[in-house]
Amino acid sequence: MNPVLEVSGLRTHFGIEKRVLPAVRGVDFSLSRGRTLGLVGESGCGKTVTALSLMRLVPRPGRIVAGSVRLDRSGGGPLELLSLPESRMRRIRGRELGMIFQEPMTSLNPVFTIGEQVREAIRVHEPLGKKAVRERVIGLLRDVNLPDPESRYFDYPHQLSGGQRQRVMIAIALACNPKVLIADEPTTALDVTVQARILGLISRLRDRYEMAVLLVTHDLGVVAQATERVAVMYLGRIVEAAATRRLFKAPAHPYTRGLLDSVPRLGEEKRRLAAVRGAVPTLSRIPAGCSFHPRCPRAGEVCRRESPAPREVGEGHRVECHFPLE
Amino acid sequence: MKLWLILGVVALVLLGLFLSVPFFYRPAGVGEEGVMVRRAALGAKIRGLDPHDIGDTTSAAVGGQIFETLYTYAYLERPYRLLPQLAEDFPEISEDGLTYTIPIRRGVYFADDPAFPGGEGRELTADDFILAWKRMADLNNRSTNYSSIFAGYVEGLDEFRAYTAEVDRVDYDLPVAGLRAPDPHTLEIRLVRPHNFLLYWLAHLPTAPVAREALEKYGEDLVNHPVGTGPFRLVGNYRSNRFSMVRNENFRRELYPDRAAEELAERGLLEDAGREIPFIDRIEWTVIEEAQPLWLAFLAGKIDSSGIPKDNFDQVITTDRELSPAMKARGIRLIKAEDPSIFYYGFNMEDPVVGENRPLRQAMSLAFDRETYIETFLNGRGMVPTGPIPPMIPGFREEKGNPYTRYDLDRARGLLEEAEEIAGGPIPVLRLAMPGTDTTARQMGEYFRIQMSRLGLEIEVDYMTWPKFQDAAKTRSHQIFSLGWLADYPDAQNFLLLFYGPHRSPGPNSSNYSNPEFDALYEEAIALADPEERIPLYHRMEDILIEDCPWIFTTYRVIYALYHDRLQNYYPHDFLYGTMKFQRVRSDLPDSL
Amino acid sequence: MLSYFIRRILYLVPILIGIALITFLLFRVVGGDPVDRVAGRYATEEQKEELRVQLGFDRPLWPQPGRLLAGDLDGFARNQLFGHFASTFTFRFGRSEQYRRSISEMIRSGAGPSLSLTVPAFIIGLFLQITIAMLCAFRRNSRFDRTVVVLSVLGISVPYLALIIFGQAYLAGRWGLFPIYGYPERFGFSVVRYVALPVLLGVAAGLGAGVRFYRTVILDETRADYVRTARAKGVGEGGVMFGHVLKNALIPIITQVVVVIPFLFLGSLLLERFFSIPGLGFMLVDAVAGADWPVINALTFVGAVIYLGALLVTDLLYALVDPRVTLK
Amino acid sequence: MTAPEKSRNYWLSAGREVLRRPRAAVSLAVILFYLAVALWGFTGWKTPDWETENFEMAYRPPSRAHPFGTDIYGRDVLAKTVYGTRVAVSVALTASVLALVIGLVLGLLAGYFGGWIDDLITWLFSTLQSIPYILLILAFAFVLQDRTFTLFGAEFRIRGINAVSLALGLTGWVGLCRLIRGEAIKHREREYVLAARALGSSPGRLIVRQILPNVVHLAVITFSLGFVSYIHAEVILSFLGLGVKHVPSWGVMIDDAKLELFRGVWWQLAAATAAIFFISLTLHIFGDAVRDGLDPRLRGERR
Repeated sequence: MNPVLEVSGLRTHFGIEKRVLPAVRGVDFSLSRGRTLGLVGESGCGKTVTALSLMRLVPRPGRIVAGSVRLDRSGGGPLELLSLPESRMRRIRGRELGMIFQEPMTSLNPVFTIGEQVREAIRVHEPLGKKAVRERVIGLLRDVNLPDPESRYFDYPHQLSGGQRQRVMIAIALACNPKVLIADEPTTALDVTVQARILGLISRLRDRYEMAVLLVTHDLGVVAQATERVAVMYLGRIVEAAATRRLFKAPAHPYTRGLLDSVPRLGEEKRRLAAVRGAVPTLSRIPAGCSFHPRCPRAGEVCRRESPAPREVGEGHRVECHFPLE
Repeated sequence: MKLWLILGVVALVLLGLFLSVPFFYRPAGVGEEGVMVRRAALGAKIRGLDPHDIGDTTSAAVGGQIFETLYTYAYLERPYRLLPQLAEDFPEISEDGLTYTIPIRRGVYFADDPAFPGGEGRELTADDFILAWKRMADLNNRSTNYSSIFAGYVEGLDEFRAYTAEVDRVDYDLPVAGLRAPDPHTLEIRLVRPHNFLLYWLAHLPTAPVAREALEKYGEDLVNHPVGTGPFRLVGNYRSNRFSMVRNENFRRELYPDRAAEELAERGLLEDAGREIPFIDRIEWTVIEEAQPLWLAFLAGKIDSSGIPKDNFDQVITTDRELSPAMKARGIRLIKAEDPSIFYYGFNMEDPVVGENRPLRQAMSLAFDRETYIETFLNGRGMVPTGPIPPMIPGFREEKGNPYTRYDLDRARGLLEEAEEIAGGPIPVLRLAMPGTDTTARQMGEYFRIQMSRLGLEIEVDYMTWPKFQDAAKTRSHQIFSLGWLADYPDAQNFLLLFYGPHRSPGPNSSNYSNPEFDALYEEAIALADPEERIPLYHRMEDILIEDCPWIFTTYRVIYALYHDRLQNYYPHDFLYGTMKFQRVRSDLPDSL
Repeated sequence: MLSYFIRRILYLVPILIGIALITFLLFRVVGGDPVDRVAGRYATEEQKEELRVQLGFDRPLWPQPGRLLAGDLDGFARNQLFGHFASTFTFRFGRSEQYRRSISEMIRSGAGPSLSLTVPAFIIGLFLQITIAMLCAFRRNSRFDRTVVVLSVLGISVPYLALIIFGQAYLAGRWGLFPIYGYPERFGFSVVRYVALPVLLGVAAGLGAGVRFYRTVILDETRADYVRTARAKGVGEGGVMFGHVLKNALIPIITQVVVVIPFLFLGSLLLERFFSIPGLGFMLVDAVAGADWPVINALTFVGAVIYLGALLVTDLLYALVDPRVTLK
Repeated sequence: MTAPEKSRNYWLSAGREVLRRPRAAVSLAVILFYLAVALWGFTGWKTPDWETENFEMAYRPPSRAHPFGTDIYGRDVLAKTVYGTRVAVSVALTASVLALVIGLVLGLLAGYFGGWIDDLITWLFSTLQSIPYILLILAFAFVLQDRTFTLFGAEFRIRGINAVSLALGLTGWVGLCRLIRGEAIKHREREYVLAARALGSSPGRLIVRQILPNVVHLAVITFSLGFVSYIHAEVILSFLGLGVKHVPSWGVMIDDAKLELFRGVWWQLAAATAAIFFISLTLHIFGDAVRDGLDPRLRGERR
């Protein structure tokens, strides 16, 4: 299957005055049509920066310093997004790549109506008549299951609930039928019941619009429910990537193991909760060697000196560890 | 977004408009074709144009073009001479000097005003004077002029004044025994005691007549609606910073004088002799309170005449006190004239420290460096004074000299030792009150402090607003204060009255000087009808004051007036304000610049 | 909506009382007996007493609770505080001590010239400040932005008075580009000529502070999440700044603008003084120099009332700009 | 339970954060220089002599003997500028401290206690705030100038410099008070305060130990910006004749320049303008740095 989006060697740094904080340190993955890739990790591991890097929306003082993001085009060869001029990149955003953000409460502009905001997403890319746009907006709002879309059209964001707002955000992201949907923690700020419904909606729309989805989350439950593949990030690198089932069944990286262990499960009340000891180091003090070694129960001498090379431990199962779990 | 666009367009249009001003702005103003416009500037706001209340020179400069008095001064003659104006002739004075019968000129009309039936000004009558003077006496009007002009002289007027304090509504029809009009063109004034200066006062602007119709129409607002008999009348609101006057169509036929002092005749001031006045069609007044803008406006030819700000003096006047060639080339002319004025630091003679210590006052007078003062603040436009009688006033003694107005620090120190003996110890810190809080007042106060510190005296200067200063004078709470006095009329009595005991605060004697010998001489002098006979008495009084030092006399001012040569028949007059009717603006001469 | 405004106005009542109380404390209690000033130099004690009665200064300063207890309502009401309230709230400020002119009339005649100076200065200033601030936010951290930031800090640090003195002496005086002073007798196009230099100086003086303030406001706004959303839609920088950011930034902008409104009416003390523009600022300076207490008192109260009025207008504007605000 | 009090470490690191910027360090140095000059003026030890006049030397342009030239009495303009520093700093300092104390105390009281105390204080500052600032200062300065008060049997005379400081201080506290009140209300409901209250701390102790440290940074920022505005206000009041008169101040010097400039005497204006310009500039830069340093959210975000 041809990947729609291929990311390799992506590096994004934050430079504050003379210090450089490497938030993303060489990330490779690819997204395929009709599939969802989950990107998990603790907060601060670089998931969101990775997602924003794909859109080239990294806020200052962040900067993409290396790597490539190739977007597959139906006709012609793949398009290298990172070297596009800003004006062309703008035409990619929203049309080819849609994005949903974590905070539905603040991600909508409070002073415009829902309708205006969805409409704008269409009108920046497609010169359509007023009426046609309107019909499409209402269609989109119906697609995301927003009740009573005709009247909601004229509502302001503050008149909607959190779940409804996230639906509107999805409608905006899908407005131009993008190939790739990047969802950055789309359900974190929502109630559990709403979460499930939004995730279901994303899956259904993915199938209907034949999109590739990148689902960024810290919640393994969400990953298990909504993805086919998972990539685990730690300190700006993907330390392990595998099909979701395989990863949950047989994690190879001690960090993944720790993450999985920390999820409480029914009937296993004796399991230790804080499975990963210690805290995530700050970006300004990334340990030498394997960056996980200070927290790793299996760390040996080599881990302190050398950073591990990626290795395959099974079909489509890649891990960066000197001593992977069996 | 749309709003933003509108704002942007408006802002840019305005900005463009303002930025383009330098391109269409022509500094020199040009008058309209065939209309003779006099452009005059005022250095201060007009306090008000209700005749009885005119006390400041600014209001007088404007009011003088609108209002007229019974008598006036010959414009071009020096020494100054009185002439009848609204009066047909000089008064007939009874033997005892108590009854004045004044014939009122016929054919004098008030300027047109909506107050009159049909809007047309009516003829002036004797009653208009009586009304005006009753208003001056009315306490509710709080006139500052009454006490110096009429108080204690006119039969029944003081009683009328007392009556106005009693009632809510003053009835101006109430008769006053001393003010009668036997017929519309005769005014009779009866005095309780002889008043040898009455004619001068009747040439003083506050005694101008008031039309009853105007009073009835405007009431308290009369102050904003000056209705007079003079050569010009106001159009628009004089409270704004620019306003104009136009020729009063009702003005009687009057001719340009044919007599002048020799020096003035030489300046060509008699060229228009015998021609009908006024020449000017319109006067445009501008109020510019800051000295610099006023000066720049004059240089730019936007106003016709001006003084010289001290900070520009060197730019205009050469070291030999003549106009610089550059200024002459611009068509600017200079008039230098002595001025009947005296500037001084007064002592409050009731103050225990300075009042009872003559050597102290003498020492301070000696320690004040007048030459430097005149140089620093007046660019040399002043004379070291002799005493209270200034130049231009009969009795002025140029050669007399004053032993205490020389700068002599050694002698001053000697006197200070004497003074400390009298005081029984060192002199405490002295307080100087300056009337004003502006830059110049501050610099002058500072100067006094510096001078006295050289003598070894410490001075604390209080800068106060004019009203506050007056309050302090009235309550006799000053210790030392700075003031000046400009003559109201050409008689030394106008200066010496400032030292007369009964005139102490709240009267005009702000020093509260009281000396029985002086008072006796004063009373003797003012009772003399012949001005010449008074002069020896004045000199004796002046000698007393020189020795007693109730004031530190600092300077007699010398006027340096500039004008553009298109302005003609212009010459300053010390007592006469309504001089614009004589002036003329030549349009064939280009604006300077 | 209506009930909202009624409530807002009722809320203003204690503040209005507070203002009248402050002017009373300042000008009557601390300031002392005005009769000495009003009566003039030659008034006798009796006349002053007369005047004191006439103007109500013979009454006690404060209400006497004893009278109220004794049931003497009239006596309770007869005091200077209540008198001051009565004349202040009915805008009867009396006459100027300096000019004996009705103060209400003076204020009415001064408002026009003041507005003709301040309104253009305000409009131009606001437009330039916000536009420059937008450009800065648009290209933040660029050389342009850094230059503007530095220049605006430099601009704020120049004393206003020095700027005016310099502008008048050189732009008008030495180089003759503008009239040096003055104001036409009647309102007309020639006003432009006379207010040009003062307006430009006023704009120049306010530019630094304004740009700095609005730049911060707009930068804060550009960090908001909805901006990221808009960018993710593919909206260009221009659309983001003018379409999204500006409309949201209007709320802090309005707050800032309203603070300025009273000054539009009150004019500019220094500019009016230097350029001889007969507005309210000029009037105030003149009143201070002439110790004209009633005028200062009146301007203080009128200024405060205009400010409060402007606050009401702000609420209205908020509701117009921000859909989250409803006037209930 | 311990309060999340800003520890010494916090202040140290904030200070280090601020001073790490060369701009801020230089600014601080300049500000300290001004303070030192002012302080030097108070000691009177070998201060430049501004009082000796020399009428022969009036209005001399800058020269070696008089780097900033001389004034109308031939006095050294540099010495006047130095003396002016003392006046400016003492006016601004007195006014700032007065405003700070009033604003802090009233703001904390209103915020902490709420109820009628809050109502009263809110009413007071709302009232003062609704009078346009310049009018308020003017009215206070006008009424206070040259006034004598009898307090506890002693007579106090308010003149020139004191009237200005007092007027500025009495009107300048409003903004800070409002700010502090808002913060205090927020902190009042925080767990650590509630806990301390549950442990029986007295309100006074609570305010001083728990709430005050959390609002001090606001006071610091207001202080540095207020300082600048008071220096500028002094100039304007001097121009209006309500300011300092007996001694040189920058405002008086600029006021003098109003007339002098036209005779080409620019140095007094230049000296005073430069003096104001640099203190004002450095206070602004330093104030910004302090705000950035004390507000970690903003660290590194700009510039």
